[in-house]
This record gives sequence, structure tokens and C-alpha cells, in this order.
Amino acid sequence: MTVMRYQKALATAVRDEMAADPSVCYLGEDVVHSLRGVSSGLAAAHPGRVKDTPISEAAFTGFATGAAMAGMRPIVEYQIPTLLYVAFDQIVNQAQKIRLMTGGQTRVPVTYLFPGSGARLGLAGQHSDHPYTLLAHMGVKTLVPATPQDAYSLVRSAIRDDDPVAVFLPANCLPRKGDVDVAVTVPIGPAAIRREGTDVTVVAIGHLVHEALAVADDLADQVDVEVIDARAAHPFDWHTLTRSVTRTGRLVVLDDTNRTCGWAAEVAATAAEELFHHLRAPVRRVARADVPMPFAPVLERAVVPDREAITAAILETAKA
Amino acid sequence: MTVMRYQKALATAVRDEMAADPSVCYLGEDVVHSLRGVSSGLAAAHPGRVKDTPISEAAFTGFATGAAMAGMRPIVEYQIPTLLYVAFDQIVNQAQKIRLMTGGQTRVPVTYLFPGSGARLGLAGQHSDHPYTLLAHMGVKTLVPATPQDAYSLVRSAIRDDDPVAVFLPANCLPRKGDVDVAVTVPIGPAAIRREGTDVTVVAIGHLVHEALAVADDLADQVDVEVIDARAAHPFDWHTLTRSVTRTGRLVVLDDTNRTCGWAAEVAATAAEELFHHLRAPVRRVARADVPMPFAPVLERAVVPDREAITAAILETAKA
Amino acid sequence: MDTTELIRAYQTMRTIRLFEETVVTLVNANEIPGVTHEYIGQEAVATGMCAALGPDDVLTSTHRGHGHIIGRGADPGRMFAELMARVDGLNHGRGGSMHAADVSLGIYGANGIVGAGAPFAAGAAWASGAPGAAGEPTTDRRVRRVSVAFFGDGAINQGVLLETFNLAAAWELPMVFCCENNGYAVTTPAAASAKVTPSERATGFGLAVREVDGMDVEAVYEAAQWAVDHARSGRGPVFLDCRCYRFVGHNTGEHMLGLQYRTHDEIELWRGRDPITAVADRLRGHGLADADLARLDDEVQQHIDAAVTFARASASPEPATAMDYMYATPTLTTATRWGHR
Amino acid sequence: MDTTELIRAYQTMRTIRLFEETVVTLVNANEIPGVTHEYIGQEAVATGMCAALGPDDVLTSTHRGHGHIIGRGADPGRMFAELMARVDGLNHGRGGSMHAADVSLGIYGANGIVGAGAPFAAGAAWASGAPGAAGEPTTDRRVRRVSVAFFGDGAINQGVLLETFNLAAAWELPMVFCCENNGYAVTTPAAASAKVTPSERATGFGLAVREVDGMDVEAVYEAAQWAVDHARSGRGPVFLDCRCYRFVGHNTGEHMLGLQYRTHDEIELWRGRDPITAVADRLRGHGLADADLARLDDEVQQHIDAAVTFARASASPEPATAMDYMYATPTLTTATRWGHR
Ligand SMILES: Cc1ncc(C[n+]2csc(CCOP(=O)(O)OP(=O)(O)O)c2C)c(N)n1
Ligand SMILES: Cc1ncc(C[n+]2csc(CCOP(=O)(O)OP(=O)(O)O)c2C)c(N)n1
Ligand SMILES: [Mg+2]
Ligand SMILES: [Mg+2]
Repeated sequence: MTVMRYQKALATAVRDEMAADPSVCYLGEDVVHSLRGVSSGLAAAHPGRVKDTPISEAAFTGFATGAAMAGMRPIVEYQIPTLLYVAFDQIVNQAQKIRLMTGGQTRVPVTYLFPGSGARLGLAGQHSDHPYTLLAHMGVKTLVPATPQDAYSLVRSAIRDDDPVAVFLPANCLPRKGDVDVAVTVPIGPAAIRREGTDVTVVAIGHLVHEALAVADDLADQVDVEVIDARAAHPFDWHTLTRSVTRTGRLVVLDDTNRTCGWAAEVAATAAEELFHHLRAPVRRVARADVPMPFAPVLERAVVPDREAITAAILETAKA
Repeated sequence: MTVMRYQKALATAVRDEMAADPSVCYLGEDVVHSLRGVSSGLAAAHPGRVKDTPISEAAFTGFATGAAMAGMRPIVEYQIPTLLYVAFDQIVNQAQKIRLMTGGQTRVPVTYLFPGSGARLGLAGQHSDHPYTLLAHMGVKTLVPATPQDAYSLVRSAIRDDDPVAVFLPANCLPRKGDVDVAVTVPIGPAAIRREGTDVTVVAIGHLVHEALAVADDLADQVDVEVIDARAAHPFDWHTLTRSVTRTGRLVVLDDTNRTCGWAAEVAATAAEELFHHLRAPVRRVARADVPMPFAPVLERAVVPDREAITAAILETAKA
Repeated sequence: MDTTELIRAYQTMRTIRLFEETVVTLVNANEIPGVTHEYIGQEAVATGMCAALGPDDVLTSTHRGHGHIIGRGADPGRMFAELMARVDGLNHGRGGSMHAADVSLGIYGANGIVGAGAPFAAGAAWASGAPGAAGEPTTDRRVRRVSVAFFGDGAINQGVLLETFNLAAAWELPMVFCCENNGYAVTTPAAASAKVTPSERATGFGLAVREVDGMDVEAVYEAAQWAVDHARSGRGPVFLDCRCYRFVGHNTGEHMLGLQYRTHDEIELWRGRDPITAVADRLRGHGLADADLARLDDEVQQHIDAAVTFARASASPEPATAMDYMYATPTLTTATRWGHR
Repeated sequence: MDTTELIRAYQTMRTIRLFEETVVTLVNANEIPGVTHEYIGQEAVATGMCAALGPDDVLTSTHRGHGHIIGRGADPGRMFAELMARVDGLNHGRGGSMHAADVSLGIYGANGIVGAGAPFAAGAAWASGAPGAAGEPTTDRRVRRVSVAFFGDGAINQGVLLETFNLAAAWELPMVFCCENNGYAVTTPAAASAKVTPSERATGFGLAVREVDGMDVEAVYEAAQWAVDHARSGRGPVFLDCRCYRFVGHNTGEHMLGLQYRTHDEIELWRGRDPITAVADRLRGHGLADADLARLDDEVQQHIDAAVTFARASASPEPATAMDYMYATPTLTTATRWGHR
């Protein structure tokens, strides 16, 4: 057990998997010099298994698919989260569908890494998206680790998974410090209860887990908040949600993607379907406004979920 | 007022707008010979304004953006709905965001047409998607006309709109016949109540509107179903929904996209937030299973919303 | 090609042709659902190209994939079964014409999206020499696996394929780009969509290029052997511009649309160069009698008839299996979603 | 260039340089949020290219866009205000460095996605001669508008740009592809990502190609004039391969990462060819005294100082306006969603 920064935990997970399994390889733009800080030292340690790609996201994503079908376990790093859009067909229409379309003849064990996803004050319209909802909607296993331990353990699980797995590493999490035990395995699937409480269930993902925890502490003498870290946008751990909402009867969902048809909508909708009779108050979502990220930080702050909005939603739900 | 097939109404809308406004142009693969039946005769009538494109969806989508900024009103036809994925960046990260990112310096009046969207028994994994949720999530105005009249009037509204508008024309609607009055304007925004009822509100879109109506008729002696045709996946007409659910207290949402984070999730989630105290039963969604479309028709039927599932959901909701 | 090779090529081409003719019949009889794109007229390309491949080589195919798949040696019975959506299909009825694959033969699948399969071929080619991948380079620097990406003249305007040209050239991947230049993308003539020929474009990416008469199986085979050897011996990727023609519509349904984008004369001109007739003529030159050819044809006919019988006897998948094969590593929660429909 | 033109080029280049140096200071002082990519070293390209453009011409820019925007004549005050996220910014503080635009000057915007702006230029070029578009062709067949797409050497491996090369060539669009070949995409040398030069690649698409010394504003201007005339007179699109260098890091933050992908010697070599010093020398040849140059520098300094003062005086946008400019045709329901946050 050591204290590690999230970013370091992520890099260590990749390093450990590269060392453990010679079929793991690492592809992306400027990864040899490790522009995004995930692949430092990898190229020297594993010459030939770390490749700087041309600026060809669609092709190198498909390249990873083919390498995976041929026995490798590629990790693909995207320099910006919205590069997902450039490679979209190759992920959602190809890699993700091939196994079913071939009737199980092949596996596509590729890990897509999006380090520094989400907004980071001032990156504006094309560098601030946090597009995990899009992949969840398409059935892609989609992880958003919140803690250094999860950055380590979930990334290892992603690399070892035999399906395409996307991992978003929120910009707001990268500098966080926390305990990391490299012996701990975190499987893809189960959520984590980060704080137990009896009054309101808050489901969050990525950096919003920490916002939720901070607000929960602030409100501790008024409301006893349970905070669930979903860990994965897809698959979602309905079991843990059900257990919690059955007790609290109140649900707030935090989501860093556009509100309309966002990930929080899925959680809220399922609650309205399956947990209706347990709900004692309307479900509340706190999500991004449906708008491209405006550049000015003052505007950015106005459209992303913040503690004020989270606090208001929790209080409103607790009192309703 | 004439009786027209949906496909013909769509083609007529395009023809009428091309005739009315010399800045409207038509781009896509094999549109001169009108492979998809939307652009028949257009090239002869308007030489120079109808262009067969190379198989370059990303580039010709961006091309339309630039032409629009320069004063044209391009219509772009995609031969397959999933070509959206190939052009994804150019639609959601470029055309859709430019107006806000430039602080309103420009408009991008482009219409994206997806004729024959959704499943059509046997088109398998890459030709059966109905990806309107993805665009709704990204804030793109996204229409799915259900009737010949709407195919005519909404497509005209889309072409005249000063923003990017995507129009999905479901394969299952193309052969439908219905009255079309070319003098009727249907603005982007309001939903249509296709059947009034007092017991259960069913919200549907595209061809599922007709499935809903058929089921409602079948069930007429047991349940009095109100059927709302959303017309647009985004923007959604919350006003009409609110009025209906306030009366019925029961809601079923039909959606032809993957269940997880699908469009129905948004409707159900908003209902759980805003209409909670009016709801007398759990909300129900009937959507696609979260799976790439398997080829075998028997499997396809098992994963798309069908009358059986719709009937079950309505009855369950009515009785809950 | 020697006589044996030429006979084998003839058999393959006849098999593809008859397979495709049978497919048309089955589509029209509603025994095959969906849309299929026939390979009729282009048989020499797949046949010549696949004849040059070794057992570990990989190929990626297109929407017009039957020829590549049969040409590579997939079982026509399982292929029919796939097209007919049966459990014994290559893909257990999950893929159909546009996604048919036989990964055991290195066929990484037909593809419904133009150009989209090519990068898989590049990745597989790389894996053949990458440390940790299944195939280490052999000691003489020849790689175990060469990949072939098939695609049409229309595909060469698609971004992902262009990017793949570059990737292959920059990384000197052991792969062959096999362009089936049949002159049209659906209704659109190649020349309307590009100012240059496929060869010129490929040269501009640094690929080694050769133009090939795609109606002549021996010419294709010779070029393919050179190309595969070029790639396998570490001299980098190759682009073959195979000039050919499809004798029929873009897909089985085209005739219903009454499209008029090719003249009758043009079609007849190319039909006059039928690659199968050409091989038959050559085989006669090699001393085969008409009766020998008739016997070969007969064998193919029996093979295809048996294949159809096999396919028809195969069951439809069970509806309850609709989510099967979705994930290789299912998780508790992905599995349970099914119940939520 | 005659003396007047050369003086103007000098002023533009000095303005860009000083603008960029000031940007670095303001970023480091946290007066500019986010990330900026400096144009320092490449001033000759934007300056020479924009000098050849007419008033109705259009350009699309890149992540490294300040030079193009200032070079095209945008107001540095409004540009600073944009970078400082103020309401008087070109984009009212909605775009920032990576999306700055001045559509009134035909600047269709910087772009955060490599290669993505080029097809806009193609569409605008087409609109200039398309029936019904704002600009009809003039009677002498010269089109009113030529478009220029700027992009880097790294962009030429991106699908959408490659597709746009093809589109422009196939449709003979009046446009200029201006490749700022500074040898690197972030840390990656151009030669590692492509087997061919940008010129070779462009030739393979059927574009008219010229290689240009991008450190020499007169050479760029001369090539740009030729290119624009080629495009405007209906002879088709042109590709300019402008060899240049960025003197500083990929972006303002690079120095904090300690990346070592270029040698000190290489950087110094290119710095020795500073395009602004070169013009100053030539102006001396045209008879200008050091005092004249100092006066020009002084004017630029004052201009930039005034621009910063203007920008600093501008207000921040109001939070309640965060959804402004989202839709050109708002609908009732899109508008009300805001309340749902
Ligand atoms: C990216 C993409 N765009 C468009 C289509 C629709 N489409 C299917 S086949 C085809 C023509 C392909 O032409 P070519 O590559 O020459 O192959 P051919 O059909 O001639 O064998 C088109 C446009 C598609 N499947 N994928
Ligand atoms: C499609 C895409 N891929 C990757 C990036 C990240 N990125 C931004 S600039 C850049 C390098 C661009 O190199 P080049 O085109 O040569 O322009 P330069 O920075 O040298 O001016 C990269 C990889 C991006 N913005 N867009
Ligand atoms: Mg073709
Ligand atoms: Mg560069």
C-alpha cells in the first residue's frame, strides 16, 4: 500500500500489465515521449510494443482491433476525449460489434484510454466533453475510475478483459492522491459505496464522486447521504443501487455529460421503473447543461455540475 | 390534400424546397440516380445543385458546413444510418458547435437526412441502427417523422431551420400512405397527440407511433390509451407530455434505440423528476435490447420493440 | 500457373460463380434475408489473390465478400447457412452476408462499412511480427503472416482506408492492399469521384504499386505472388490495382430500381471477357477436353447443391439466444440487462 | 514584393510575433485561460498567404491559429479579448484560442480537431460558384471566392483532410491547401508518420503542388499569388508545402513537461533563419534605416499594448448567458431545458 497520485496509479497499471503480459502493447499519439503522462518509460522498457501513431485515430483504432483479433491486447490512448468522435465508427460499429457479428469467433481485447477527460477550465468547445454516455449507450464497457486505487485496479481489469473497454480518466481526478494497493483487484461491474447514509442515495461517477462526498460532509448535520461510486457507466450495478434506494427512498444522480439522454437519465429512468414504489421523492439529476462548452471559465462553471447544484438537489430531495 | 406514400412525401418536400430556394442544394452518394428514392429528378431540374459525392462522409459533411456558412442551405443524404458514425465528429463536434463557439457569428443551416433508418429484417449489425439518441444527447435538433404529412412538413421545416437538423426517416415508415397537405406547416418542437385517452400515456417516435396506435386500438376495450408522437427526439415537447401525464398518471415510452441511455431514458427520467407526484404507476420503457443487431430475423424480432412487448408494458402500467 | 494450379483456380472461380448465382435465386425466393452484393465477374481477383496466400495469412473483406470468403476456402455449406441465418452458419446466423467471417481461416470478416476492415488487416499484419503477438518473425526476417485488405475503387476516397495506406507505408507493414477496381461505386463512376487512378493515389502514399488485369486469374496470381513475397520478406506493403468489372447490379435488389448508369454495350464488352470462360479456354490449351471441363463443372454443381442442402437442414437460432456472443467476458450486470427489455 | 508590400509584411509579422509573445506572458500570468499554441517562427507563412487573398476569400485555421487570424487582419484587441474570455472578444468569449474566428473577414475559425476545418473551406469554395450561393461566378469564369485551408504536416495523415484533398481535386474547387510543414506533430517527426513528403502525397490526389520556403515571406507570397490565381481562374485546387519551423514548444505549457524531441542545435539552426530578421535585412536593402525599423517596431508595440489594454477593459460574460448563441432558431422546448439543470 502506497500513497500515489491518480495519474501515477494509471501509469503504473499500464506499466505492470505491459510487464506481466507480452501481448499488451500501447498505441497513440506522442506516447513515446508520454505527452499525457501515461506511458513514461514504456518505450524504453518494451521496444516495439509502444508505437507513436500518425494523427489517424480511425485507422489506429481499427489497427488495434485487428491486432487484438490476432492475439495482442492493445491499449489505445487518445490525446483528447473528443477524438472518440473521429474514431467513432471503428469503436462502436466495428470493435464493439465484431464478436457478436461473427457469432463469437473472435474476441477484441482492446482498452481505449481517455486520460484527462471532461472539462478543465478553459479548454472550450472541443476539448471539454466527457463522452462516456455515448459509449454506454452503444453497449461498450465504459469505466470512469474516481480514485487512484480504481485508476490502478480498473485499468488492469480493463486490459485483462476480453472485450473492448473504454476508460475515461477525468482531468479533475488526475492530480488526486490516495492509497493504492497493487494487490487489490477491482472487477468490472460492482459499484462502490463510498459513504454510507440513510436519507438520500447519491449516485456519481468519476470526479463527481468527490464532489458528492464533499457535499455529503458539508450537509452531514442535516442529511445523512449515501454516496455510490458507479465506477462504470456501463455495465451499471443495479443491485447496489437497488439495495441503497430501497433503504433511503431518495435518489440524486450526478453526471458530467449533457443532461439530455445522458447517463444519469438511465439511472433515473431505471429507478422510476424498478424502484418506483420505494421512492419517496422525485428523482433528481444534476448534469451538464445541454450546450457545447463555452470557453469563458465563468460560463464553464455555469454549465457543469457544481457543489452548489449538488447541494440544492440533495436538500430538495431530502425534504420532498 | 392528396394521399401520398411517406417516401414520396419526403421526396416532394426536398423537391419543393429546392424549387423555392436557390440556396438549397443536395449532396450524397448516388443521389443523381436517386438510389434511396429521395432525389429523383432533382439533378435534371437543378443542375449544379445536386452532387454525387465520393465515399467520404466526413469530408462531405464538413463540406456542407462550409457551404452553409457561405450562404447555402445544404441537404446531406447518408446512404446508411450508421454512416453517422463515420461523420460523427463533423456533425457533433463541428457543425453543431460552431455557432456557439463563434459567439453567434455564423449559422449552419444543414439538413442531414437518414432515409431508411432503423431495422428492416435482415440488415444485420451495421445497417440496422437507429441512432437518433446519439444526436439528441449532443444537442442536435433531431426529427423522426412518423407520417407522410410530417415527412413532408417536418423536412421542409428542417431545411428552413437555421441550425443543423438531423432527420431520420424510419425504414418501417417509408411505404406508409397517408394524407398530405402541402400547405401545412409543422414547426420543430411541438409533439402531436395521435390518439386521445385517459388511462395511460404512451410516448413514441417514428414507426413506433404506428405500433402504439395499433396496440391502443387492440386494447381499446380494456385501456384508454393516449398516444403522443414526439416527432422530435430533441427538442422534446415537455409541455404536451406534462399535460397528458397529469391526466393519466401513467407513462410508457417506446424507443427504437438501445435501452441503456436511450431516448426513452430521458423521457422516463424527466417524468420521474418533474411529474413524480402525478405518477400512479412505475414508468415503463420498451426499447431495443442493448445488443448489436443479430442477423437472423428471428433474433432481430427478439431484440426490437414489438407489439407484444408494447402490449405487455401498457397493460402492466394500466394495472399497476 | 501449371495445369494443376489452373484447374484449381477454375474450380474456385466456378464455385464462386455458382455460389453467387445460387444466392441470387435464394434471395429472390426469400430464403436469404437482407441484402447481398454479388461477386459475379470479379472471380479472378479473389481466386488469384487467395491462391498466393499461406495458411497463417489474414484477409479482410467488404460488402461484396462472398468471393473472398469462398476463394479463401471457407465451406460453402456453412456460408450458405450463414446467409440463410442458420445456426450452422459460419457466424451462427449472427452476421449474414455483410459480416460473414471464418476467423479460423484468417478471414476477419466482410464489412458493411466501406473501407472499415482495412485497418484490421494492418493490425493483424503488425501482430505477426510484434513481440508478444502470436506470430514472431521467423529467423530469416520473413514474417509468418501477411495480411490482405480487399476493397473497391469507391473505397479509396474513404478516410479510414487512406489513413491505413499511410500507416502501412510508414510502418512498413507486411500487407497487400487489393483494390478491386470495377469502375463503379454503386452508380458512381470511379472517375467522377477521383481525379487520379487508384495506382496514382497509392503511389502518393509510398506504397509499392502494380496494375493488374483483374479479369485474368493468372495475371492476378502472378502479381499476388510478387506482392505477398514483397510484404513477407519485409520490403513493405503493396497496392494492387486490379481492373475488373461486376457483371450484375450493385446488389441483388438493384434491378428493381431501374437504374441506368452503365450502358448495355459496356456491360456486354466486359462480359465478353468473362474470367471463367478465359480460364476454360486456357485449360483447353493445357489439353483438357470439353468433357473434362464438364466434369469439373459437375463437381462444382454437386458441391453447391450439397451445400444448399446442408444449409437448408440447419436450424434457425432460438430467440432466447439473441444476446449470445455479445461479450467475451460477461459481467453480472451486463447479463441481467436482458431482462429489462 | 515592393517596398510598401514588404513593409506591410514586416508589420504583420512583427504584430503576430509580438502578439504571441504577449500571449505567452498572459498565459503564464493566468490572464488567458486554457491552452494556446504559438505561431512563433512560422509568421512568414500566414503573412505571405494572407497577403495574396482578396476581400471575399475564406480561410480555415487550426489549433495554431493566431497567426492566420492576425495575418488576415483581425483586430488584435478583439483577439486578445477572446483569448482572455471577454465579451468583446471576436467570439464574445465563447471560443478562446482554439475556436477564434472572424467570419466577417472570411475566417471560418481555428479548430481544435486536426484537419477538421479543411472541408469547410472546400464547401465555401464551392458555394462561391454554385448557383444560389452568395457568390455567383463572375462573367470571366473567375470565381469571387477562393478558400484557403491551413493545416500542419501532422494533419496530412488525418482521414477527413485526405478526403478533402480528393473532393477538391475531383470537383476542381477553387481552393488552396496551405500545409505548414514545421516538421513535427507535437513530439512526432513528420518522417516517422509518413513515408512520403506532403508534396508527394498531394500529387497523388491530383492537386497542383508547389514546395515553398516557408521562412521567406516573399517566397510564400509569390507562391500564394500563383496558387490563388490558379484556383480563382478555374484551374483547380493547389497544395503549397511550406517548409517552416516553430521556434517554441507545441503549446505554452510544453516547457513544463521537459520533452526532448528536438535538439538544441536544430532549434538554433532554424532560429538563425528567423523570417522576421530576414525581412528586416531585406528592408535595409530597400533603403530603410535601423531607425525606420525601430519606428515600425514601436508602432507594433503600441498597437499591441493598446490591444491588451482594450481586452483587459472588457467585461467577462454573465453566467446567465452561458446558453447564448446555441441555436440560431431556438424553439420553445430547447430554450426551456436550461431551467432543468
Ligand atoms: C463508409 C460507407 N459509405 C457508404 C456506404 C454505402 N455503400 C455500400 S457499397 C458502396 C459502393 C462501394 O463501391 P466500391 O468500393 O467501388 O465497391 P464495389 O461495390 O464496386 O465492389 C456504397 C457507397 C457504405 N457501406 N460505407
Ligand atoms: C484529430 C486530432 N488528433 C489529435 C489531436 C491532438 N493534437 C493537437 S495538435 C497536434 C499535432 C498537430 O501537428 P501538425 O498538424 O503538424 O500541426 P503543428 O502543431 O505542427 O502546427 C495533435 C496530435 C487533435 N487536436 N486532433
Ligand atoms: Mg467499385
Ligand atoms: Mg507540424
